[in-house]
Amino acid sequence: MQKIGVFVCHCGTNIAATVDVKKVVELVRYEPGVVFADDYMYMCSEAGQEKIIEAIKEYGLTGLVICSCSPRMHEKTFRACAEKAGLNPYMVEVANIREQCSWIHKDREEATKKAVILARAAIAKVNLNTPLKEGESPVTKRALVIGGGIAGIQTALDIADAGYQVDIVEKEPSIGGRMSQFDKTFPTLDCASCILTPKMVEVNQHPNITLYTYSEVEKVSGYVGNFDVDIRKKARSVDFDKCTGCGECSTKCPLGKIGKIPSEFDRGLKNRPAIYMPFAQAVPAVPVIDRENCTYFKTGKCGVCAKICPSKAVDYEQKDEIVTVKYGAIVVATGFDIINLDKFGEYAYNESPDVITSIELERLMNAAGPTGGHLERMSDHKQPKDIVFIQCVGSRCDSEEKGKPYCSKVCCMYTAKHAMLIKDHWPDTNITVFYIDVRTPGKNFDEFYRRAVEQYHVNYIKGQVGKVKPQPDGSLMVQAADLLDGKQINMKADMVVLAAAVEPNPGVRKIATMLTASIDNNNFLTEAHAKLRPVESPTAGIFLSGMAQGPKDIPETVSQAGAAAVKVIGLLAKDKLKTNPCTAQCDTLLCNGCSTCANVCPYGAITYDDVQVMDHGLRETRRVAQVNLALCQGCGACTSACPSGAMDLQGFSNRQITTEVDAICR
Amino acid sequence: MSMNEEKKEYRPLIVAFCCNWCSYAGADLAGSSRLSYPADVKIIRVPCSGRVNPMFILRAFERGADGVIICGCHPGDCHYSTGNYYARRRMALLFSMLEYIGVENGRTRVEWCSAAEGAKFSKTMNEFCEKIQSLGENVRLGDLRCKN
Amino acid sequence: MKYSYYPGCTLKNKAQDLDIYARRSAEALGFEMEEIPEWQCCGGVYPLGSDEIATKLASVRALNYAKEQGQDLITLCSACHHVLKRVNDDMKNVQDISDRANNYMALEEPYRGETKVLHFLEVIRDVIGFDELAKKVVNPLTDKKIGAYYGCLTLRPGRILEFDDPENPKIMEDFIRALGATPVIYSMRNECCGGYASLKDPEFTKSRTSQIFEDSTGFGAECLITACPLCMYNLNKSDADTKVPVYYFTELLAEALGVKEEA
Amino acid sequence: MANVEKQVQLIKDISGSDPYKCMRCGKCSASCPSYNEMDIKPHQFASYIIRGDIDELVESKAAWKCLSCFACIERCPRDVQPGKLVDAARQIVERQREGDYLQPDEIPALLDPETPQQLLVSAFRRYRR
Repeated sequence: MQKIGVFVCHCGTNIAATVDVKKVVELVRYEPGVVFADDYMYMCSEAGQEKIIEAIKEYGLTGLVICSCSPRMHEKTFRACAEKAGLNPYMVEVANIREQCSWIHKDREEATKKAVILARAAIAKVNLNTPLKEGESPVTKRALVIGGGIAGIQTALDIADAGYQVDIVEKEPSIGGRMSQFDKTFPTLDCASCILTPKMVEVNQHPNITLYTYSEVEKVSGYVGNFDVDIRKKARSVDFDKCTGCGECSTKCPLGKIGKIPSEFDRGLKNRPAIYMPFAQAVPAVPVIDRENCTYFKTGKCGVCAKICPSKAVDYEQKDEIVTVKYGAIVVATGFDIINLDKFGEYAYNESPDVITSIELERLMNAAGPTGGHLERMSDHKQPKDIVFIQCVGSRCDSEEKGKPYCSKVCCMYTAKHAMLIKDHWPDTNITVFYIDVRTPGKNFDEFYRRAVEQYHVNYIKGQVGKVKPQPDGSLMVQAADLLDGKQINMKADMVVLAAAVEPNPGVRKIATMLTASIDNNNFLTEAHAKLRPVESPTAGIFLSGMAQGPKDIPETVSQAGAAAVKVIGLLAKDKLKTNPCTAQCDTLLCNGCSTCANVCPYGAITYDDVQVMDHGLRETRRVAQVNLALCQGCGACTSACPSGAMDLQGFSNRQITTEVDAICR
Repeated sequence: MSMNEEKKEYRPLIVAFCCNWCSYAGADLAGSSRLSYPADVKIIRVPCSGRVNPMFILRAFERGADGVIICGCHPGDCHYSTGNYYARRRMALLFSMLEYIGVENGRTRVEWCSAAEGAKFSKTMNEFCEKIQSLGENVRLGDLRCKN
Repeated sequence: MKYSYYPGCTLKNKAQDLDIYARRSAEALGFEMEEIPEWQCCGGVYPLGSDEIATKLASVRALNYAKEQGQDLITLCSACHHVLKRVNDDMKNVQDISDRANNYMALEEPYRGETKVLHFLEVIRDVIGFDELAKKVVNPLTDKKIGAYYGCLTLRPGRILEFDDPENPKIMEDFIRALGATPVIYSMRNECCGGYASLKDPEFTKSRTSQIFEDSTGFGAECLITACPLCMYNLNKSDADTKVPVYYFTELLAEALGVKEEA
Repeated sequence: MANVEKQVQLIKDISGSDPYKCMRCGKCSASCPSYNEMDIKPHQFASYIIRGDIDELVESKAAWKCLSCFACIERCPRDVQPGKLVDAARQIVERQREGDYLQPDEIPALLDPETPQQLLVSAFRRYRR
């Protein structure tokens, strides 16, 4: 039996004005387990707490009930107070007789009656409380960043600068991601590679950063502070230590001249050899052999690259390698791509080489791109005179089969950027932008768009384009409606640029599954709280950076990357993690291993184990649920889902809640 | 206290399960905004609406409660991501079974209430009390041995 | 291979060519088309209203007949093809329409969209194959540059008709290739000819068909093929400078297979 | 007012599409072959229905100028299907009033020897009850 002390607070007159405090004390004094009851003006004050400590010592109290304000206000205070007196802090319950009683009721008798009932419920609960202890788990002081674009690079640099070890896993042969493909960045129009390349080099040279390029995460196990990750280092077919990055192999590769392999980096606007670096500033500057296309790997003949390599770095025998590394935290920065445009046949993207996506336009305008920065049509290599931009291609679609329901967020701004850059270089180009809405929230963003209209005379027309019709003379006819002027338009164009919707990198669903990180219908990773925990996944120890979490531009990505890094640093700075003691617990004698609880657990905290149990004198092996206390957040979803009643939640056990119900309904 | 009181007008007994993160905080806000609702409502704090085991509700009715309301975070706002979705589905099923055995649908309710919706909390409780008041005493599931 | 065949009103009258050449070609290609007895007109336009039941029953009857024969249902006219496929989709997927139509019909066994509706071209593509067709061609139409005119009813809505990609179809182009000719791809090929507006507003239809001829001949088309009697009529009525002959696709098929002059 | 609400509901029921989904992107108007013939344009159908200006819509030329070519239905990114909305408006006229667009006695003058049956049945279905 517990020895319970009940303390009723007046809260000045906040409680005492409506609740007869003395009467409450009198009535709860004879509740089962209560050995002491008293009231005081301000329970939370120094003197009030002193009173509690004295009573604990004098009466040997094993449980406390404080009738006062909301536990959200002072539960912590009273728990600390109990701990000071040597009592387990989880032996304290608070009956909320202010917010939920005295403040909302006027009738003194009614309020007093309710206060007594609330106190009784708390007393009944404390009778069943057990001392709980916060668990501890160690922290591996190394972070993993999945994805080597600007989001991953920034996160890794920030963590590494704080003195922690970081590994980046990037599936492409080089880091740099989407940003390395861009020409200039809005709204300041600085050159993308001028600001990105130094960061890429810094990553490569940072003593705290290890790069795994051309590598993929294969398997993840463990939990916050203690992840075990298998990384597959795909065979590069080039010896990292020997290669000097001279590029001789790429120049001599016979396939480079035949030109049948479209360059992924140049979005298929140019071809590449089978042994290649994606782009000149690639980090690391070590080529890979694309084994699917390489003649040597297909037929066993050729071998030119191995013969001419001055440092004998080409190694056809190289195999995939799997390394297992321990991490304390994982950041997902897997980025985005644009959607496939096959479903938008009306825009003739597959029919005409002069209908291109915005990202292809970035390559066409880039000095290091396939045309050396000279804007030309892919069909006849002539400079386009009339250019039409179509916004929202696949964004803001209602039907799943056609596109994405969300706004891609970056298109309005980059289209204004493209329009101005083209006008800067070739002022007599006519540019028309067909838009549904122009969305430019952000610092200096709307000014940027207005500049396109006012200074560069870019023609903005409200109305989505219906069809792009390739014409016999090689031009394109754009059929649209000007909704504000109420006219259907047929406009001739030499080039049409589509602002295709962004979508999370297709591989992210597989990664999210490995991490048990939640992901939404659009394959964006879900944050722990949309407003208050925007860079954390609900799964402890997993953090989000960049487009993987939602559409965002470079400045936003960089700020989120920094925020994710801070969260990681905050985690790695701890030697041990304190875990919430109000966790689920499985009664192995009742569990039948049905997996219902594991299916509802949002944290992947439940695993199954075969254990030996003694049941009625029989020893048998059973598959039973086990709760990983470091992962469990104490939501209790498993407890109500469990069909056999094996799962229970400490601090809010089935018996505790039932006894509260009983006390209220007495 | 109750024994020697004269028989007054019927007051219902209502149990409210509130999740710690949204609706319990909403109830606190109703309190600090002094938005009153009948004292018939007694709140039990649970970590999440997904923690509410159907057994708790049956127990409440058995012990003489006239109405039970479960409050959770709005869809998409659950502190634990998905608990309220499970609660919604579980309760829909439970309530239809309760109705089948004669506990009217009006006696049970699931409501979403955020930490900022003190007014909504108070309004909901007022409505719910009125509803239970009109339905009268719950005689269907109550265990007569529990009555005094 | 035997199919139930739904010819439709026009093929019995003004578009007999479309029908006759199809029958001869089918024989040459080795499949049989059994005309459904007592078929009723599909109505030409699919009734869009979700509460329109009576106007859908004629199609349901034909569909159910094919089901009872255990045969797929073949059509030629693009309007019939459109209406039959959409009614069939309603019977399969729209509970309300399906239930009410079945109430009217009072069939022994309710019809729930079991029949597979195929356009003649789909049979060639999916059952026979364009490779096989090419092998059976005896008079290849070499050097002919032909524009396929799809119109609207064969293609849209693509999700229900599943005939081909509604914006960039290629079934008729593949067909033209199989006959030994060169397809001409032009963007007006899936734009409306003006349809039934020609009855009250022939000038409007003429402006539409002019655009179609201008675009197709601009890309070098020497003639057009179509599967739709109404498109045929509207295109023939055109007084465009760029007008070229228009044929039913079955006529060219019969010619290539060497069965045009039979019987 | 009650009558307007009823008509709005009727249009929603007949068409099976939801005018509130429309985001006024105008892709329908951009695609419509009859755009220039119409007084109310395809991208405006939804707002007429939402506002309850049903009379204006059913009395407009738009209802009769739609060719049922389904270009707007195929391309609508929001699944509003303007073609279905205007067809529902047309149905209302045809069902409730003497609103037929085509009278039997005017037909003989419109025919020529080549007129296909398909044209007549289609026109009958679209222009008459």
